[in-house]
Amino acid sequence: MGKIYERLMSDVRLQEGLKACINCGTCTAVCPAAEFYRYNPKNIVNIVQTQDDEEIIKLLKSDTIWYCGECMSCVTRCPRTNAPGQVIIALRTLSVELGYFVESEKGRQQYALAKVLCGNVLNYGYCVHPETFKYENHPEYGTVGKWIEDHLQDVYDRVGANYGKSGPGPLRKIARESLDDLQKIFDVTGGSARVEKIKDLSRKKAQEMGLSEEEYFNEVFNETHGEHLNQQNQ
Amino acid sequence: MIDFGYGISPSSAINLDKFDRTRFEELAREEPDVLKCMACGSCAASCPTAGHSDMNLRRVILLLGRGREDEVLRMVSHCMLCGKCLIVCPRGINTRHLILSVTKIYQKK
Amino acid sequence: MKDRFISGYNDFVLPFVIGMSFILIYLVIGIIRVIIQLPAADRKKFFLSLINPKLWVINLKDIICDVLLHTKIWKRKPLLGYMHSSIAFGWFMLIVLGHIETWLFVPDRLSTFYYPVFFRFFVMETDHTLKGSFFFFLMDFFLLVVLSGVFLAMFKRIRSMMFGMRRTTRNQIPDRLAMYCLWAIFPVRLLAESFTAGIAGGSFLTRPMYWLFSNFLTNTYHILPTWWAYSTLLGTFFVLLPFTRYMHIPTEAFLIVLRNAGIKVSHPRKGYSIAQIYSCSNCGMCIDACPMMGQKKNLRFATVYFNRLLRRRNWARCEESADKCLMCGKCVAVCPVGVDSCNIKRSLRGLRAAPAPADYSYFTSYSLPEGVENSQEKVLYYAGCMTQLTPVISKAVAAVLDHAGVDWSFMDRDGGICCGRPLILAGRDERAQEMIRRNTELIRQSGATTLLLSCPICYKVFRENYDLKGIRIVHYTEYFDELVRLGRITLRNSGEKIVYHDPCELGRGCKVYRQPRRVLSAAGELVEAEKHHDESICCGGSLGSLTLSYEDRKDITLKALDNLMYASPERIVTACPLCLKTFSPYSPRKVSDFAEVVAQNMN
Amino acid sequence: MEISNQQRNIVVIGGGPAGIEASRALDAMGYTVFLVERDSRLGGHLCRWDRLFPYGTPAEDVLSQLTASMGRIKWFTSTEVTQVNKLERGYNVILSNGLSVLADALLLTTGFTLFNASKKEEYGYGIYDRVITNADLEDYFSGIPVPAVDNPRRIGFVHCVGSRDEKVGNRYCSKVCCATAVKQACEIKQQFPDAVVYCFYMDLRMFGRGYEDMYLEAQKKYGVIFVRGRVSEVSEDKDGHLFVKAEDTLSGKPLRVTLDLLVLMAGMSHNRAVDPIARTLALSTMEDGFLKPKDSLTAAQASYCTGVFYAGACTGPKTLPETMAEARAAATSIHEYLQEQ
Amino acid sequence: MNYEGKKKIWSEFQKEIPDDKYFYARSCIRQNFNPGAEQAFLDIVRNRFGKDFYEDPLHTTCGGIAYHSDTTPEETSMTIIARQFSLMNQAGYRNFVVSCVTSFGLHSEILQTWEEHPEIEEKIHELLWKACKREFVKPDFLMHSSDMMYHYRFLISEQAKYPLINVRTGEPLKVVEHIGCHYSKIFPSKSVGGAEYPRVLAGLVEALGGSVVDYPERRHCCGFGFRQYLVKANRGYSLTNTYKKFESMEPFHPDLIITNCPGCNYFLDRWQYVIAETTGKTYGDTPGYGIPVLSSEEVAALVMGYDPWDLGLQMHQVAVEPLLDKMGVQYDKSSKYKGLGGKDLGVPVSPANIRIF
Repeated sequence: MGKIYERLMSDVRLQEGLKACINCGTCTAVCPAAEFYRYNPKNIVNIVQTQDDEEIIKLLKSDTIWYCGECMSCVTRCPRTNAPGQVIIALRTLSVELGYFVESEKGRQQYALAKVLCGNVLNYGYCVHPETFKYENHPEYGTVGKWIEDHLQDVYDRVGANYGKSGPGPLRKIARESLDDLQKIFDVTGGSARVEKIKDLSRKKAQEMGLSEEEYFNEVFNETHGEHLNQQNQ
Repeated sequence: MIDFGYGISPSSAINLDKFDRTRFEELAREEPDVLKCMACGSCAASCPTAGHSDMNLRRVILLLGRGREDEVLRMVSHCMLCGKCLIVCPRGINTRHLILSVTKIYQKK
Repeated sequence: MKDRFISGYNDFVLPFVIGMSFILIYLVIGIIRVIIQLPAADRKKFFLSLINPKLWVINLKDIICDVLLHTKIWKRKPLLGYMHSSIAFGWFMLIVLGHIETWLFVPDRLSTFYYPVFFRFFVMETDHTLKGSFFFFLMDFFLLVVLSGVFLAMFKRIRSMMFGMRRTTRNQIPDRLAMYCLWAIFPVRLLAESFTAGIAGGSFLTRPMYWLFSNFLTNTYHILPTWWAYSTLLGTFFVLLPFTRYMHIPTEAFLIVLRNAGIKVSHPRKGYSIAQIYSCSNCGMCIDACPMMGQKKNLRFATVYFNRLLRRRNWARCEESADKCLMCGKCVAVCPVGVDSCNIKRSLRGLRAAPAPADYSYFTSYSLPEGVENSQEKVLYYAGCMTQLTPVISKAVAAVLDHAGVDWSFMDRDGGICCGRPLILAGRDERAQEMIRRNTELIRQSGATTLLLSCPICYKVFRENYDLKGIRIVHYTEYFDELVRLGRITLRNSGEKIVYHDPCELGRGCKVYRQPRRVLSAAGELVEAEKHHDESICCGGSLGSLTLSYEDRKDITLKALDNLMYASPERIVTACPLCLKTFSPYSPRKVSDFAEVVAQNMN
Repeated sequence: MEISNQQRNIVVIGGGPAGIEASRALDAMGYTVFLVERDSRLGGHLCRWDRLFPYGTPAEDVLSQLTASMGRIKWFTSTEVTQVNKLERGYNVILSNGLSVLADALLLTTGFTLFNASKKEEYGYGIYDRVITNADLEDYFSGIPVPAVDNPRRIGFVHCVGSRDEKVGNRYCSKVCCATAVKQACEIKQQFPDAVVYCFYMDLRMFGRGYEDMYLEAQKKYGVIFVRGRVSEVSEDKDGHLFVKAEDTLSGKPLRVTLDLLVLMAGMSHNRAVDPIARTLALSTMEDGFLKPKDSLTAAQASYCTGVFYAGACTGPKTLPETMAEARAAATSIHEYLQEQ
Repeated sequence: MNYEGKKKIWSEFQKEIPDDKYFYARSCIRQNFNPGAEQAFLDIVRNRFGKDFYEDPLHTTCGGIAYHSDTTPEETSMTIIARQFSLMNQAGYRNFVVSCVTSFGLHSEILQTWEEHPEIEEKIHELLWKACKREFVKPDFLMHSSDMMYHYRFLISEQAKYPLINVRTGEPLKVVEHIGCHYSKIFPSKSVGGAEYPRVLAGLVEALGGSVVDYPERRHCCGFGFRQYLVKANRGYSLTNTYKKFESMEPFHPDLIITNCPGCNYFLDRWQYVIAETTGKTYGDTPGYGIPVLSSEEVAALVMGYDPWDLGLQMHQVAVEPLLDKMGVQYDKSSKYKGLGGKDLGVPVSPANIRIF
């Protein structure tokens, strides 16, 4: 049993999410990712189960762990009450903590995610906000989305949202007090440290790749290079 | 048509409904041993190409039985017909003839 | 002795003349076709052989031994040998003597080719001379010889076991007709000559018959009909010949010439193979020889029937038969004619094989284990796939080599590329070339001077299909024998009763019989199996067969083990990893590898 | 004073194969045996089974052989145990037919109940019409019409339904389902030779003599297709066919197939009917509800309660031969116990 | 299909739903894309049913999306949620209702974790105190807004103006229900009806006169997948999973898709647009139209006679008009894209393959 494995096992999500797996495949059978990506939750659990650090590190540095959508469909069906989805969360956490996430294309996307999502939470009090959710990056927002974006205040006013104003209601402006609370919570719970870590390591990786921060963001957000789809062959 | 920068990906799932069993049945007539496999993996474990190519007889038999013939011919093209699998198979499957029959039957389109 | 008729002709010769002409034309066309079908290189070899006097001598010797005297059958089964040679040689002598008589007494009739055959009808005895009596005697003698053969042949149809044959060939209708003709020819000739003995004279056989008959038959009424009958039988026989097993009588000589010219099988139904399959006498010796014949259902796969199917171009059944064959080579070894059926079957497999794409690009990822290339070692040991499954062998080989202080290295310690023989056995010679190429590269790269092999399957292909000039290729049985003789290892005799099993590819395949026995007799008390050397029985595990089922193989294994247990040995020793693996689960005695025995008994 | 065996009363609760066989053995030893069966017929689960693996013996034959000579056994069907009281020596057993027996020993042969397959909601038993259980299929084989079996062309068998499943509280293997599935797969192929039959298994536990041969025959002769993967989800398409999702774990790929009939191999659950008796007598049970023998290796027939004995599947999943052997072993244990009294 | 069988299963997955007095937490996604739904929810429960649902302006996201995108530690979300509980305590409520299914899942998971690992809860108490000088008590009940719609389903149907019945045929509308994965797949026992045959939306639909269609991929995820949608490079995953669902439901010709999850609602709606614009295919039974995707709140509001455009149904990309027509809803076509007081905001560009009105 290796050190990495031990560290992984200290995660409560892993303790709860991984009792001995019997390889029955009920998780993979319904996994939305397994049908399209080169991904098989059963195999992930199996690798963790080997307790082989070398294999686990390989996993932490790979694209594989980043394919899961955390829908937790696997959790319902496991006859051993395992939760492969939780195992993935623990692996991803460790991959970030150990700085391995920058080694894989999909792992590097954490930069964009951390920047946008944590930025939103700390600036607007919510994970999604019209100020940062742009048609430009979300063409599927559709022609209606584009129309909403073009008439933001009017559309929100029409449907009774409290956009940008104080008091209760959808899209209200979150009071400074609450935002400060969120910032302090981020600071004391390790959220800020996590985000900083992701940003730091990503900056380094960006330098290594000869990209500016913005280029790096665009790169990880938009581009696909490796072969990720599990078409016919594996 | 708009290019969104992403699209619908093909499914990798084995869909047995779309599996036309004609050729597999022909194979089973030619070499009935194909039905006897219990997927123990002895063949793949002893194969001299293991680690050098993706030939895996257990997988060949399995995929044929699942209608995934496309992968099979490539795998079988690596076979040297050395017969180690024949010796180790606990079910006594005539592996060499099976492989030859696979090439014979699945070759013709 | 002088002509009885001025014309020197009678209508009764017509059937003979027609038959003889037919068969001669048929043969000439056949021979020309075969020669045309030969690949250019082989054709050249054939013509070159015709101007090589040394080969003439060999051809002549082989033809006399094989075609006339059937020495091969004599060696194995004397009674059967006598049967064959009495008919063949006797008949041959009758023809020769007939010609000599003609040449001596009526030389101007020599150009009439039927004359010597019906000599007794066309001449009358004018005076008794010693020379005449001598020929009368010889003629009667050889007629008697032939008749004795014919009677044996008839008897063989009823009681084949007496001739050492458990099974004989099932005859086809033309075969049977020709056989009845053949059976009848000589008794009828005897009758004809006996009836004519009053005029043409006779000796100890024909003359008493003449007297006997003349007591109750009017000979003169019977002379012509019996000669008619004789001629008709001969003519019929010749016309039937191409469609029967008896075709081997004229073809075999041609085959011998081709074989001695160094020609090999390249196509199952063209050129050389035609000569081979027409030379098959359907004698059925291969039936008993075949290890598959333990099961009645396999009878139809006997080589003799394969040849027959091939003559008839029944591809589907030919293919089935060819795929089933173990390629143990025993049928070839026992074949009186020496039909190389294994190679015909192999080439048929190749011909009928589906064109399969081969991708061996991954071969480049195989390399020599570290240190092999740069070491000073001169002996390179290639264990091969099967030995990888029987590590006891490679370990023992290593122990022996180390003990003898041999400077050696292990080529496929971490696994390697197949030697290519299994593919060749399956008729996929071209695919095997890639293996041969890469292995050759690796062997050359190692700088070895000797390539040591423990698997006879590999050994055969390395000897026959690899171009490794400058590198000695040696099987460990030979190599260890050499080590013992050079005193580099000494063995103590454990006194254990050991039987040695000749692996097909090593024994019949490479003719290595002596060396393993010599070493083993130094390590224990060597006994022989009931059938051994080139009559040894395949273990059943052969890679030669493509379709033989696991159950059928087991049947063969048990039979082979029975054979090995003949002298109640304490241990069975083989020198092939596949035999070892095949025997072990079913053997009543411990089965060991040759190297193991050597390693155990080293001082 | 010596008490004759005949003066000793033994109450056997549960008239399945274990109960019958043990009663016969005890009767042969001369004891007075009261065999109580809740159902209207002796035989337990055998009554509902058509043929038995591995040789396809008709269950009816086994049953008639078992019940051929019941000797002096006093047996009651459609009768339940209403009350059991522990006395200073022995037990007072009151039956629903009004009979009260003073028993020197009690033998529980209460067996198992078939797992309620509708608890595995994702398989849709009781919801999707074409999903049936192994027991339903046995009914069909015995000639009882089962509407779901309507000339099916594609048939699936799901092993381990309610077994090896912590979600339903049954961690154990039910032992008989693999062999039953393979048996039924062959049988249904005999009825519908053109049908394609799939077995979805996790491990094929063909441990008994003849079972592996049955497996080989299923593959070779009947062409049954074995897919190593637990069925994860069953749903119904527009035409009422079943859409099944599993992973083909050996190829590591998700697998989808549409079937006309899905047979769930319901495993064994503990028989809840024995719970009140277990409570009254303070018998130990295991976490899955089966009765806990005193020692699973050396005293498998004994309970923690003096004079109470177990045989058969009341202590956990058993095959029929195991049950029969246990029944005879229990008779011997009871005999030993009574001789020591 | 055997309805009785389903009923039996539903009876095993019933949860206690308090009738009144809730602390309401908004959803990141819903307030962005369908703010009208949240407003309608509050309006219905407060003004139509007279219930006490309190919204504290100080409450925030739970951070669920950031957490499930693996950008924040679990402690961060735990502490944020603890702060929400603290706000709830402060306002004097004991029942917590969330608008978001991801939130519902995360709250349930955190409550469960605290139950099994009290030391973690203890730690969160400390962290919250350290960060905000706040204390908290866990809620007595945690609900999702769809639970409330289910709970009030008969109240809704009592006030139904346009039940889920096709006015032209008199037949019940065929409704596909889509349950957010995190509603019941993690803890089936915390849902109404369990994970396999969830009752929460089916019950609502039935009460409102509709009929639920069960199709093979009913239980499949919409494909949000957090990072799989949020990062553009991964979005094919998200699209493909929705596509799979639509292909599977197509033969059933549904009139409406009802969801309880804000994310699913958005994706099932928008991906129809993308599928149409990349493949030309639409799934609605009126050619050129998609299948309208509405949340339980929107369906309830629509049935109760709320104006579709006040409700914000124009914010959906898939046109709802065919559904409105089937239901017989009276609506003003021209005001669909108008602002307050009829302000002209123009109209969205009409896509090539799927109609928006």
